[in-house]
Amino acid sequence: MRTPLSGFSDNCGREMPERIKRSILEPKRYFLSGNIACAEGALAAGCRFYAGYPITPSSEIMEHMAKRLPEVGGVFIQMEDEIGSISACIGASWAGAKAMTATSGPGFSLMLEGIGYALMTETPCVIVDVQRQGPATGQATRPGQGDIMQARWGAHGDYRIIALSPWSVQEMYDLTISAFNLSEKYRVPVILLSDEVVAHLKESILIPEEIKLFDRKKDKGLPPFGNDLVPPMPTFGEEANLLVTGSTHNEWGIRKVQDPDVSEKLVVRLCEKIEKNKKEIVRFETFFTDDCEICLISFGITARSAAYAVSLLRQEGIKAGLFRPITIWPFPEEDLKEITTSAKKILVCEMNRGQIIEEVKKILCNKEVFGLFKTRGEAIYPWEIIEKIK
Amino acid sequence: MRTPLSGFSDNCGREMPERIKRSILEPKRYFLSGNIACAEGALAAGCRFYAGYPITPSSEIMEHMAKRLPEVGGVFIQMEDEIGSISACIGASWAGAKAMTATSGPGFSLMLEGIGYALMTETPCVIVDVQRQGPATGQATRPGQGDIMQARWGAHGDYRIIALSPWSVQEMYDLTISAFNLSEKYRVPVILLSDEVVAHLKESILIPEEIKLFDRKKDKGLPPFGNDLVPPMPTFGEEANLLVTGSTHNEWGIRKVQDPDVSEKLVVRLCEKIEKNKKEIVRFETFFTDDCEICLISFGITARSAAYAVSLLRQEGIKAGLFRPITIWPFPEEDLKEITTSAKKILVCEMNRGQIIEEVKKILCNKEVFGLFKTRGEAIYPWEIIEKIK
Amino acid sequence: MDYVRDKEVIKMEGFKVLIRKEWCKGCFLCLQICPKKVFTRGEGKVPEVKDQDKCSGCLLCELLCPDLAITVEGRCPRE
Amino acid sequence: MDYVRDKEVIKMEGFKVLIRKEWCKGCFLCLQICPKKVFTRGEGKVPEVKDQDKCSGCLLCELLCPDLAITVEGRCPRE
Amino acid sequence: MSRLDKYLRTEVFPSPFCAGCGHGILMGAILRAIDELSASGRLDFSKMVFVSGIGCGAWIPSPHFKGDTLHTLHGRPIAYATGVKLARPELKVVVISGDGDLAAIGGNHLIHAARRNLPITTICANNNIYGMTGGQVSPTSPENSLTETTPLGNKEKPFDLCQLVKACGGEYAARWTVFHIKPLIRSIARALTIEGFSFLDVVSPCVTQFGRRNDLPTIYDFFLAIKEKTLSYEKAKGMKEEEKRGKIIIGEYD
Amino acid sequence: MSRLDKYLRTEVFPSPFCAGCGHGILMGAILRAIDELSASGRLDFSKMVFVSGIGCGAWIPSPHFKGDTLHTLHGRPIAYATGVKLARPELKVVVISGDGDLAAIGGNHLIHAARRNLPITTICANNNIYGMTGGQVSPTSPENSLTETTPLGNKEKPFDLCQLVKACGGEYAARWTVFHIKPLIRSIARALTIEGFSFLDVVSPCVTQFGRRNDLPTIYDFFLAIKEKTLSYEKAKGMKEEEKRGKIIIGEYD
Amino acid sequence: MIEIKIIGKGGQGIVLVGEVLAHASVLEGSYASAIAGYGSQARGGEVSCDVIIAQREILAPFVMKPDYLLCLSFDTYQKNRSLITEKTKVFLNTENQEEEEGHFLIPASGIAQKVCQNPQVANMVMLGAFTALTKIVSLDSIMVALSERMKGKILEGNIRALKEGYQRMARDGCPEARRKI
Amino acid sequence: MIEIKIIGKGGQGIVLVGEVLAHASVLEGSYASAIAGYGSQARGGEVSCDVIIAQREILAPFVMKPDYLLCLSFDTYQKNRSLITEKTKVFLNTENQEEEEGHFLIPASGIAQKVCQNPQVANMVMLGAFTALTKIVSLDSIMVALSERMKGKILEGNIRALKEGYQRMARDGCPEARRKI
Ligand SMILES: Cc1ncc(C[n+]2csc(CCOP(=O)(O)OP(=O)(O)O)c2C)c(N)n1
Ligand SMILES: Cc1ncc(C[n+]2csc(CCOP(=O)(O)OP(=O)(O)O)c2C)c(N)n1
Ligand code: SF4
Ligand code: SF4
Ligand code: SF4
Ligand code: SF4
Ligand code: SF4
Ligand code: SF4
Ligand SMILES: [Mg+2]
Ligand SMILES: [Mg+2]
Repeated sequence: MRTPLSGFSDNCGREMPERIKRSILEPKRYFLSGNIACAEGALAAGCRFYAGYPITPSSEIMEHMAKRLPEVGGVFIQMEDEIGSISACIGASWAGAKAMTATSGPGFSLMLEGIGYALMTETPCVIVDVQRQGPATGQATRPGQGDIMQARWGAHGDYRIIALSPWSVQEMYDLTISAFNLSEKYRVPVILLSDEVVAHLKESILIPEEIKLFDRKKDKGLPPFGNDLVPPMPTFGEEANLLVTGSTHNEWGIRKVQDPDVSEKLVVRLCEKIEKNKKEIVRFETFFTDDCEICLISFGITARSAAYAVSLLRQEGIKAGLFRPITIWPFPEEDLKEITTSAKKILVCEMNRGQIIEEVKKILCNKEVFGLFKTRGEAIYPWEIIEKIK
Repeated sequence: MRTPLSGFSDNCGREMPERIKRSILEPKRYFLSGNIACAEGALAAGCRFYAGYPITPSSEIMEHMAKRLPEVGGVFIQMEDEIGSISACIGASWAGAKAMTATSGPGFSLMLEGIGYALMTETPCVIVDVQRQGPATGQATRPGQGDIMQARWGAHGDYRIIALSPWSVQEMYDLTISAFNLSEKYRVPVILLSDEVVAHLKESILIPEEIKLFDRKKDKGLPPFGNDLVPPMPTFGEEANLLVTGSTHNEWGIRKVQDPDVSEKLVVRLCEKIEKNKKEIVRFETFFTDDCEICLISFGITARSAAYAVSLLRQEGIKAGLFRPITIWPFPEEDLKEITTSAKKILVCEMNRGQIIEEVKKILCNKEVFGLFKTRGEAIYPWEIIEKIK
Repeated sequence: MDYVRDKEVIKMEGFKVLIRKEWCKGCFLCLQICPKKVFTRGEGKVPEVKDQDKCSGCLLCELLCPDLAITVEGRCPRE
Repeated sequence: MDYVRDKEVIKMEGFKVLIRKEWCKGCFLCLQICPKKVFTRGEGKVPEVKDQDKCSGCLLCELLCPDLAITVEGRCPRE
Repeated sequence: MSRLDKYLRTEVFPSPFCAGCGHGILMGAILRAIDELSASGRLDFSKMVFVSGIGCGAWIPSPHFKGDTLHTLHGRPIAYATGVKLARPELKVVVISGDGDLAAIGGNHLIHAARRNLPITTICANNNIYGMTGGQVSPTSPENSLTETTPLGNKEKPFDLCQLVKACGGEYAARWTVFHIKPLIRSIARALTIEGFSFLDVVSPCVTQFGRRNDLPTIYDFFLAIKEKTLSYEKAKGMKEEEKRGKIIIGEYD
Repeated sequence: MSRLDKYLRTEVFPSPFCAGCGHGILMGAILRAIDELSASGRLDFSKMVFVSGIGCGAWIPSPHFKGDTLHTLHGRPIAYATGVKLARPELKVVVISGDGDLAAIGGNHLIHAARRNLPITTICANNNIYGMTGGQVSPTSPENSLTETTPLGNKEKPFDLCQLVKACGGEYAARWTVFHIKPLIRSIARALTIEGFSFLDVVSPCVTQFGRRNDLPTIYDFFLAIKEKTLSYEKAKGMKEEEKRGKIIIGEYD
Repeated sequence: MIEIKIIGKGGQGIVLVGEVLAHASVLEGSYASAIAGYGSQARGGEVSCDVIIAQREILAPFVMKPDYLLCLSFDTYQKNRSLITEKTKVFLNTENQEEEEGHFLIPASGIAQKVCQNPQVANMVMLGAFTALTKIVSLDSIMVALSERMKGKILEGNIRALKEGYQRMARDGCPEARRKI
Repeated sequence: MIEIKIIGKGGQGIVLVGEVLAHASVLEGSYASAIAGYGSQARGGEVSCDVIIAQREILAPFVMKPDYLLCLSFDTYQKNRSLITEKTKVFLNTENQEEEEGHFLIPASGIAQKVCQNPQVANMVMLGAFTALTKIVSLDSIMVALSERMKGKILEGNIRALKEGYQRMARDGCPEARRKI
């Protein structure tokens, strides 16, 4: 979908194509901000329901949806808060719509109980978190990457989730479409972990002629909460007599809150449907990693600084490379291990005080892993990375 | 404070004593449930404000506070929800009260934004999470240990937190007191990560003659949000002209949301006040680890099954040991490393699908680390651990 | 069925009051509120229909049974 | 100060209308609402006091200035 | 066997409610209202979605109703219902949940749905207490009532939820007790045919958690007590706050 | 220099508000009411705590007031204030925040505080829009008004927050615009001396986000427009819904 | 360390027996724990209570191999036979069950019904009998523990049943018991 | 790859210049990025816009060593001198500043004020001049990009200023410029 950057080898082809659809926007090059591209990506993916609550730096997504959804026959509502927003999205999803909401840290924190419900009820929906500098209200207009671990662990109880990290306006478009596809395919809420820089950055973006879409299976008659790893999901109002509940339930949705076997089976399946499909889901990109001695690991806007830093370092003869996870969750564990075999040093760059580095340390525990962290409410710049390495 | 179990070497002496106070309850042995012990521990620690919202399996804490607080001149309020509860606690804390709330997974998820605010504003308060089986509503009356990582990473942005894991009714009392002490000392919300079993278990408990208490420094005139790692915290209504905000702020509490230096300084300090005091904060217990070949790592009720399993395995000549973190966060990283030098295998037992094991893998990456996970809404029993080992 | 427009009900003889015992939890509200004293406490934990003939078909027991355990047959539907 | 009980105000001559220019953002509400046309647009971005003598001490400008930038001196306090 | 079986998952009965729980009466009343409307072709059960929160009251539709049910999170059913309704306006969306669920944690969604005049029906199974969690005070618990968290009696004033809904702009609001069974059914049927936001506050005894603590150990005790406590809306209109105190105002609000 | 300087952190001025923002007028009105009560010894500024949420309105006290201020999370100031007040009943607790903060995300805390008749004063800096985040619709945005999220005009009805507060049992509720400056100050002073929950809905122009989109580019345009739109509570009482539509009802509610 | 498991059906007061027993031993200076367990069906499902009494702190509060198994209902007894080891002494609430080698057959329900006119207190009869036969704790401690949980008429009724069970066994021995302790 | 940085004060339309420039080059088939930066003080603080124009996808959208530095205010210029490298061509909005070696001194504010009667459009004069002098993008593309952002009177005023700046430079060269491109 995206024009691969030259010099990059990427595995973006792993998408599961199902339905080919013409773009809504006229296919050509545009100059858009990340937030607008995200909203257009959602529309292109078939999103026809948006419920949200304003928050900087995500509001433009909502505002664009408010304008565009009525034009394409969709529904837009500004809810009373973020809890209401995620709730309405889940309701709309069971009513058959592809639904999205966008927010930033404070709102994301409020949505966690609802996201947990979406995980438990296996409800497809897309949540965009345009990260700003926290904690709490923090620096509302300035970028951060501090919600990475929250996306993985923020809701109570056990689950596995999918989270994608776009690094460009193009990917705000492309990965929003991927988010919907993955969400529909695995019946799981998918989080687009963006940041203020990518959201407000304006860039050239190519709207392609066609995009690949995946729509949930709606088969009636089969148990909607078992036995397949990803069961089919019928829609309300179509005589499927659906029982949807966030309590522990059997394959037909009947509450079984005292039965250890039912609980184990359900929780294990919720985890396994992601784990066992990890190879299908995981995406990443590498940049000069073949022979690299120092491997940078970074994502989102920070990875662009890292990529630029690598290209400059290479000019100076320093064997640097970059590994960029596109799916932050599940983290491309095996791939990272494989790709970094040559590297002696690992530098993790992130706009926080060390989050993905925790993951990396676990995976590459025999290497020297160090971090470049920044919580100044500013992007990490290429020259800062170069300085750190030298 | 607690009678150490024979055979155990523990480092509980690390508490920072400040004020010696007579217990409220007549000092003697009682037979209480964990939840009641927790409430009594809070009262003993000087808690005089409770705001909460009912939720199984934590409700008895609240109910006991409703009865007892008016008796000791404190204030109890049942709020409209968990968001209101944590909010009221933070407000009360700035009004000078030691404040507590208790909840379980769903409520804990809702409190995360507020906990983030408490972290950012460095507001002492204690949050009890009596864990039940999730995700979502899950099995409301049955135990789980699925909120471990949530306690660490659940709020957006970067921070460090303190979370304690009691394994007995006695510790529900003792560690509640510790939670208040740590909270007052480091100006940080402290989480008591209990579980349904420990909460509802009834046991003998010794209320000691005296307990050690720590009260926040209230000095006026010094910046309440800098320059010390833990600045003093004056109280409302005492002419300190306090400026409390969850936005990025300077040492006097003035909002500075565009200043990278202020942001960096604040976020770093919030992390460092825990990291640099880690040695003071961290607590753990070991059981036959000196020569162990297989080291169990477990916490909360699960650690009791593990301890019993170890004692039985030892009888059979198997060199098993147990490492029990009492502070789950910060995790006793260095201590674990040191203590497990002799161990070849590490078995992490937890009532979830693998959370603390992530931490352990990072720390002990050269050992064979495997897990015994259970999400059946039942405790992990000693015989299950023995079976796993054999 | 018209449960509420009493006036339209055509009075009939011979109502049949049925208790679904597996659903009944023995709250005895039916017994206490039946204006015609049709129910009796019986032996077990659930009430029994004693004087079925006295039943006026007022439907009160059926409508108020908390366990949907009572059906009064013979009550004339509106149409 | 009693800002609201107009009747108790003792009418005085010689009110002094002061604009704190560093606080004023130049919204010109004062200029637009002053019943006595005391203000003028002036050269810069903030209004200027032109006809101070005309001022009736009604306080409207002070009370309505969105930037707390105006003080009308000479207004008689209640006590 | 029962007339309502066609609307029920009979296999999950008997219900999990305590013996003599008012929620069961309400369950019957809702289905009878639906049955009546269906009989006259004004409603199609298969095009209905029942949304509930967490609590005993929230169990009324889920899993008992043999239709589409969405058993959501505590306090959130109206927000979920908003999504369902907006995404599929042709469906009839009914929220059924408890007083704690709708008025305590869920109060914000209630007032906003009323303000929007969202075309859904909301039925509050109001037992004036938190039944499921063991009898804590709710925002509709009467003054001075004894609950697990008001050991000395409730010192807060309860909401008049109908008044609240009307003040927000909700189209229809009415209150009945489950013992006023016929007007209740009639009122539910009316609510289900309203175009805007319709709300029913149904006083439903909780024998176990409320009754036990307040000298009303059986449903029949409630039956006797409630009769005396009710006051018609029309009558209440002319009365002073003091006179209305502690009374249950029944009828349709305007 | 200014009479209010003793209540201000003058070093943080000029305020961050846009030129002509109504919130500044309200800031002055609040301090003048306090000044008046202090002068007669009925209030002690040093025993006051000002609690606010997130939004432009929430910036009124923080950091401008030289007293204790608690700048909380979006929507939560009343809940924080509940804790402050209960823990230290001798303090006078005042919540000052925006319409989005208090009535959208914070609506539940508002109605519950009103129900409890919590003895705090809440002042809603109501600019009928989300100012800080760039002009999205709020639950008090007038019907048909243009906002960033209602590009075709707002189709929802706004709350009458005073009516809402009264319906919940709040002791005192009044509405003024910032241009009704003298009754506004008087009303704030009254609210501050009330024993129960007192609420002020203060219509405060947002020139940047509301005005720009709705043909009211300057504060003076609001001044002219609002005069025509207001209607006294007494007069409004006898009027039909239709007649009151779009009007701003001012006065003290009973 | 003594491991005791009490099993029966919902509504039989299983947990009360366990908690009172554990509490009584705490009153006598021991360490003790009691933990309730609920089976799959909420309504009429199986209920159990694990009690451990020891002279030092208790590690796992879960009963692995019960020294004593108190069964308030025959159904649950049958479902839980696997719990019985050689060392387990079983106390069965029954009158006319077939004899089981080495079990104490206590006619608790019968006594509750006939002597106390209250089938609800069979659990107390059982506890009384157990106390008399095992002497793990004294009847006095049991009564103190009980009186912290209830009062008035209900307490009286429970104590009566407790004593009835206790005295029968203390006086007559356990006629149905096939083995002496 | 061309790196351009535009700096000035809040209210000067810095970001607009950058975005229009980037957008115009996208219209001409290039890759381009524009990213705004806001300094510490909200009010009247420094504003910047980093523009990168390239013939392939852009890695980091941050300007490291600007090829062109457009300064709308002298203050900010002075604070940001460290940005200037040997390769940097500086365009300074000024009339009577002291001469700086190798800088293009564009009297943008003067032209905006005097010719256009609108000091607000100095940014457009500057952009016009920059376009004329560098020919990185065509004036037409700039106008198309501009017209997607505004309309009516405002657009007209902006275009007028743009052309004014462009034509002056195209016609007269840059009299104040000390160096030719
Ligand atoms: C977020 C959250 N908080 C608390 C709970 C616990 N909880 C479950 S039901 C309930 C209250 C039920 O009261 P109500 O809604 O009145 O229903 P009832 O049981 O009385 O019918 C509570 C507090 C929960 N499940 N989720
Ligand atoms: C949980 C959360 N959601 C959203 C926001 C973003 N936000 C900040 S202020 C605001 C609205 C402000 O509107 P209002 O309260 O009316 O104040 P105003 O700016 O209009 O005075 C919003 C939505 C936030 N900070 N936190
Ligand atoms: S009312 Fe229903 S549940 Fe109650 S006793 Fe009668 S039949 Fe049984
Ligand atoms: S229908 Fe009426 S009269 Fe007949 S049994 Fe029922 S309550 Fe009694
Ligand atoms: S009203 Fe105030 S801010 Fe506005 S122009 Fe006048 S002095 Fe300046
Ligand atoms: S006090 Fe009144 S008359 Fe005097 S300048 Fe102000 S507005 Fe004009
Ligand atoms: S607890 Fe109360 S509301 Fe819940 S089922 Fe029992 S009686 Fe009904
Ligand atoms: S955006 Fe509106 S409310 Fe905010 S400061 Fe500007 S004018 Fe005031
Ligand atoms: Mg209830
Ligand atoms: Mg507003």
